[in-house]
Amino acid sequence: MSEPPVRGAGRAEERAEAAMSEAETAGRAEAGARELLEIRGLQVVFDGFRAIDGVDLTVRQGELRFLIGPNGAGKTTLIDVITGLTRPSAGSVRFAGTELVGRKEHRIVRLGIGRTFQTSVVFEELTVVENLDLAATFRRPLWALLRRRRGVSDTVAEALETVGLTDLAERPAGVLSHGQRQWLEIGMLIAQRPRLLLLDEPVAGMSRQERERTGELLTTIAEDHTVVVVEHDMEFLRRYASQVTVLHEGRVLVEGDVAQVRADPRVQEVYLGRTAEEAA
Amino acid sequence: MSERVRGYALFATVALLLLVVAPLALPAFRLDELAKYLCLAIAALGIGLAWGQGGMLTLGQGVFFGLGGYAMGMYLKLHDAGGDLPDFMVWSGVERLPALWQPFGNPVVALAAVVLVPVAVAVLLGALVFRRRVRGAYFAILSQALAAAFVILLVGQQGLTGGTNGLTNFYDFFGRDPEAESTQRTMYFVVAGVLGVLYLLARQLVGSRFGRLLVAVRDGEDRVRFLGYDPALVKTVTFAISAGMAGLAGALFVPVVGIISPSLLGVVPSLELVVAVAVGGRYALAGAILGAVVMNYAKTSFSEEWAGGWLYLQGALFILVMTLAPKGAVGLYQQARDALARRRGASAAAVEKPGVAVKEEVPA
Amino acid sequence: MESLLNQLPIGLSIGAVLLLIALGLTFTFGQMGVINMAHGEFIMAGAYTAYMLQDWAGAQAAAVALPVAFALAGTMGWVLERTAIRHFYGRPLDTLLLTWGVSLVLQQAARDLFGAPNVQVVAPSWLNGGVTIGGGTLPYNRLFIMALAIACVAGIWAYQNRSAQGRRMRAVMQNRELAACSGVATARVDQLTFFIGSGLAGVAGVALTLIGPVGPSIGTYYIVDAFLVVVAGGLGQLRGAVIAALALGMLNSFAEFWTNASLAKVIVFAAIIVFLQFRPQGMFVLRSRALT
Amino acid sequence: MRKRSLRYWASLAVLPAVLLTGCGDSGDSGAAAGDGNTIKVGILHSLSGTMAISEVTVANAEKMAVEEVNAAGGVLGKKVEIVQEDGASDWPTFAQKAQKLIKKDKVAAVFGGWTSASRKAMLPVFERNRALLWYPVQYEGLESSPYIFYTGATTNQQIVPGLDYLKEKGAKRIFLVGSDYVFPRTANKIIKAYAAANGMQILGEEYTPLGHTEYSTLVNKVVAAKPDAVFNTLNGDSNVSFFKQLKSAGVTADEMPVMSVSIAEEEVKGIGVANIVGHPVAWNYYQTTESAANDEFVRAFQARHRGAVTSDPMEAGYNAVHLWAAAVKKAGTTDVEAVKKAAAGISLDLPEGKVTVDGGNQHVYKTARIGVIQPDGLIKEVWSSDEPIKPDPYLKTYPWASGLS
Repeated sequence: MSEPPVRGAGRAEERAEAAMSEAETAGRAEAGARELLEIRGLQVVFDGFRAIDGVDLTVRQGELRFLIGPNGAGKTTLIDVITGLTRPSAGSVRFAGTELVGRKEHRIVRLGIGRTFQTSVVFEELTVVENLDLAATFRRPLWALLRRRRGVSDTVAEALETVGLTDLAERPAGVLSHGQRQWLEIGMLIAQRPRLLLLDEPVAGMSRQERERTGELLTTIAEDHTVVVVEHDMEFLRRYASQVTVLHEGRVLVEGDVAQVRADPRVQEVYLGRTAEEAA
Repeated sequence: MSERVRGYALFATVALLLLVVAPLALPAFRLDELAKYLCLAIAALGIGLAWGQGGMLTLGQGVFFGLGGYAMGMYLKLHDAGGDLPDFMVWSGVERLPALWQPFGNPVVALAAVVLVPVAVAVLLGALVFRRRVRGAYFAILSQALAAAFVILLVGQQGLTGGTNGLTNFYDFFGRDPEAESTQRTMYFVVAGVLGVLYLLARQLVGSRFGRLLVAVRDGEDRVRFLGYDPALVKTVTFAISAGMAGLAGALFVPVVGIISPSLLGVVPSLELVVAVAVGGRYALAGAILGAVVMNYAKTSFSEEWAGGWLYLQGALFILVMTLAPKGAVGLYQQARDALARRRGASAAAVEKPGVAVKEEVPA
Repeated sequence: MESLLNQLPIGLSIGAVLLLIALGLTFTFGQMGVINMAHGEFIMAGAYTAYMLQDWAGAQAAAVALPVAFALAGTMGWVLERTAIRHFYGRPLDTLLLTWGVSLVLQQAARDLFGAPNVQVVAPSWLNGGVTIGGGTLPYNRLFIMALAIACVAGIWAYQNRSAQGRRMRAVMQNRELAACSGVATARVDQLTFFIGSGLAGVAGVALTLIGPVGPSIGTYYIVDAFLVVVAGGLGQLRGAVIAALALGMLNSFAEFWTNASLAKVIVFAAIIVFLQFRPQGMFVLRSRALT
Repeated sequence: MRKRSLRYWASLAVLPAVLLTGCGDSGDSGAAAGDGNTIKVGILHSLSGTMAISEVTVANAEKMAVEEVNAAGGVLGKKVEIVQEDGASDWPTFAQKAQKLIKKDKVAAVFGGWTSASRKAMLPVFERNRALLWYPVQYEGLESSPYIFYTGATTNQQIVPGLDYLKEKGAKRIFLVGSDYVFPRTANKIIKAYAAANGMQILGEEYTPLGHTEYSTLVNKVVAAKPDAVFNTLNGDSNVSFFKQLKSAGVTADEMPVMSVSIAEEEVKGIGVANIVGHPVAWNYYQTTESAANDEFVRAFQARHRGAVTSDPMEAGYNAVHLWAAAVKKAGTTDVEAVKKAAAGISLDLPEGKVTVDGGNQHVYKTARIGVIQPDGLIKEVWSSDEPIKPDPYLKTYPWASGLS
């Protein structure tokens, strides 16, 4: 469980937001197509059930990667492992060279990984802008939070703009619709300025219009972020995905672009075929 | 803006009432009682912060109240003894001043300990408990058991703590007779002043980003982790602040009432404080203070009139408040005002925006 | 050394008492998340049931009272659930304060009904005496309490695993929403759970008349210990409650033997805190993908 | 939102202050003791909380005594008026209510307290205000406040005679069991000193928290030690669990008598007579004590409270009122210093026999009586000191106790 102190979380905390994002941009430019996330030999066992059984996965800087697979394939479990919510029984997860396994959730976030949840969780009693502001200020030391928030910071304003919730900024998040909540979550993710975004079924339960809006949002975000999306929705996948990894029974089945994956007979057998029929 | 001005005007009114009207209108012993309620209100303010804002239902606040009270009591005892052993140690057969007592001969150390000891204990407990994600009901039960264990420990170490008797019979409070009316009056002002200052500080805290973060931790501790914050740290800090307030309250209680004893710190007094906060309105800091003052006042006056009835009344009141008005008196007031506003709004044909009610829940 | 060995059965018997007082809580707390502070007063109701039945059943009251106390305390619990607690699901901490109010009222009611002083419940004569183990005596009344605890555990185990109602109860305990979706009438199950949980408190109350005081405040003596058993044992875990009660009983017995009763209580509390450092997961596994 | 909260705070906080003001007015204009046609006295016992069980009966006995005084014409030509307050089993409350009785009601004397803790909490209040407290319960001694009269037994009138009795019975090996607070700890210190001087052996000393109800381990320890007798200073409900456990462990009063100093007639019922029958207790008064005054006391009390028993603390409370009334009559005023002076040497025939106030330490001379619990729940006297013992709260007249205080 020992890990080299690369880009120590402790130092990252003390850095001001601006400096941080600057460093990131610099890093991004220089790195090009460098591997950002490397998963090797990952195994997760729940009470004897192998939820993930030897997964290797690499996500490169700047990529937009879709994770698909039938129920129980291990998609969300994989995200849970990356973000520290679930502890693997074997294997390693390295993020920009830093081992993530064994780190606490908030430490992983501080390294620059953000995620959303299937059922969106926003703070209903806080206003939209307060939700975003919380997401934007986590790198500050605790004592710096003792001051009142004055106005809206650039980061927050930008996030508001991106997810299109500017009009609702001062409303409590509790009054938002399901779709708006998901956008707020994505907005909070952006405000965090992470280097890797993990979205867990962002369009589940959304109306057609909302999906489209989310899709556009995703495209915008993917322009300057590395994004991993877990998704069920095939229509959504077809329209917005570039790289796709198919998981099945805890293993990686196929990897490739949308066309390759769709064409693969094994995929059709375990997943796409059935879904396509159902959709038809 | 006028809202704000009115708010400050009313704060000033209350301050005027407490600092000018009450001392003039109340006979000395009633003023002393009010000072006692205000001490408890300071502890309640801490509970309002930890529970109302932070969601930590602490049923062991008496422990911190006691630590502060005993720190103060120990100093006063040593001061009265003037180099000899405190009286209770003599009749408990203690021959040398225990090491634990030595530092408390110094007033500066004792006054610092009033806040620092409760804070240290809270930090230790918080680090053990919150870091392991023990929360909700489990935390409540543990804090209650802490209060029970603490009382047993205090009572059992008679030579060290005065046992069930506690520490009492103080003759000199920083050069004044603690029972003298002038001292009592001064103490009343001190207590009211401390309460006012702490209230303003707590409000500042709640209004700050930290306060928003605290509410976020209360409503979604696990989600907060994924925003990059450590909820255990946030909770521990808040718990420590509330413990410090309770310690200060306990220390002020000693000169006001003239005694600190285990019967003030156990399971029941701790619970009573929490209930007072619930009755006043847990989501508002003002509610906590209001609840503590009103409930303790009611307790005193009812037990003067009809001792057995107080238990019925108290019990019935909790049941009613928890069932019908979980947000307490302040919540009821808000509801009534909203209803009024809505009626006015409706007659003016204004469209009621959904979610205004939710907004009201945002604590102040 | 001999008296040290005697602490073993004593530990078991303390454990049995703890188990009896905590068993009902495990379910009301485990299934419904209700922190029932009035549990102690249901124990008191059971004890007074034995007292009241003395006029009629004489010295056999303690035995006769078991089913009556179960029914009476169960009904009180059921009424409490129906009238108040059902409005509180999802607000466990509020139930704590609510039921504390209820407990105050019940205590004062007992004081007005039966008087403030303790009353006397005569133990059945067949419980006098005991068996000699080593150099010490294990009294029959303690054996009776152990047997009663075993019977209660067995009864609950059979109920949970062998009856349809019991299986529904377990289903609700594990996943309330899913059970509701699968057609389990959760409100019904809740009522029944509360009835049984409170009824068990009544049974415990009768048993306690054999070894302790019978008065309006007896509930307060046991409630904190009962909750500690539940915390250490885990949510709704029959197995957990049994193990926790026995472990705490043993710890109590030996700690008191080596130190004294006051320190033993403090030691038990410290042990629970330490235990939670190692096994908070026993109680706090994040199984749901949705965060709370 | 936060701005509004100030307003709630303000508007709502006005309420109690106004109420308090209202209450205060009536208080200060009230008649002081000696004014008007009545003399006020305070009765301050716990009417609620854990101590109410014991204290309510004492308060009732004191009220009865006040009525008797009034029926006999009152004092100084005035009726005695009772102001009763609830100490609520909470020591700071006792202090605060004492303050209220003295300052607001201006009572001539207060009768009250049970636990040592409540007395210790009230003591500074009475000393600072130069007011009188009459404390009616046996206690641990080592105290002699100039503003308290102690009408219950001090240690040399209860514990020491209890030990004398055990010694007479040939008990050599004693085990000490007590609740963990000041009275048992002090009592046991005295017992240990006594034992050392009288060739007795202390086999063990165990304390349990107040309200403790699990006595299997402790009884195991006691039984294993095989003492000739146990000296029991447990308090309240703990006695019930202790005696039940003792009985089920097969211990009988014949082979191992348990001498108790906190169990009176009232408590026997709750413990269950069968569990405690035959065990000795040490007091100064029993319901069965033979005297004309006691026949009248028991009759009058049972006429008021059907089926009630009378006990030592009740009788001591009853005595306190009569002793105070006699002192006031003798002094011709309710002035505290005058009453204190007049009280010295007053001697009355009370239910327990002749009771004389010691002017020096303001305790009273009392006859020590050892009783044994009978199957009917009453206590039969089996031994007495024959004549009243001079109170000696610091045990100065006992050479073996020289190192104690």
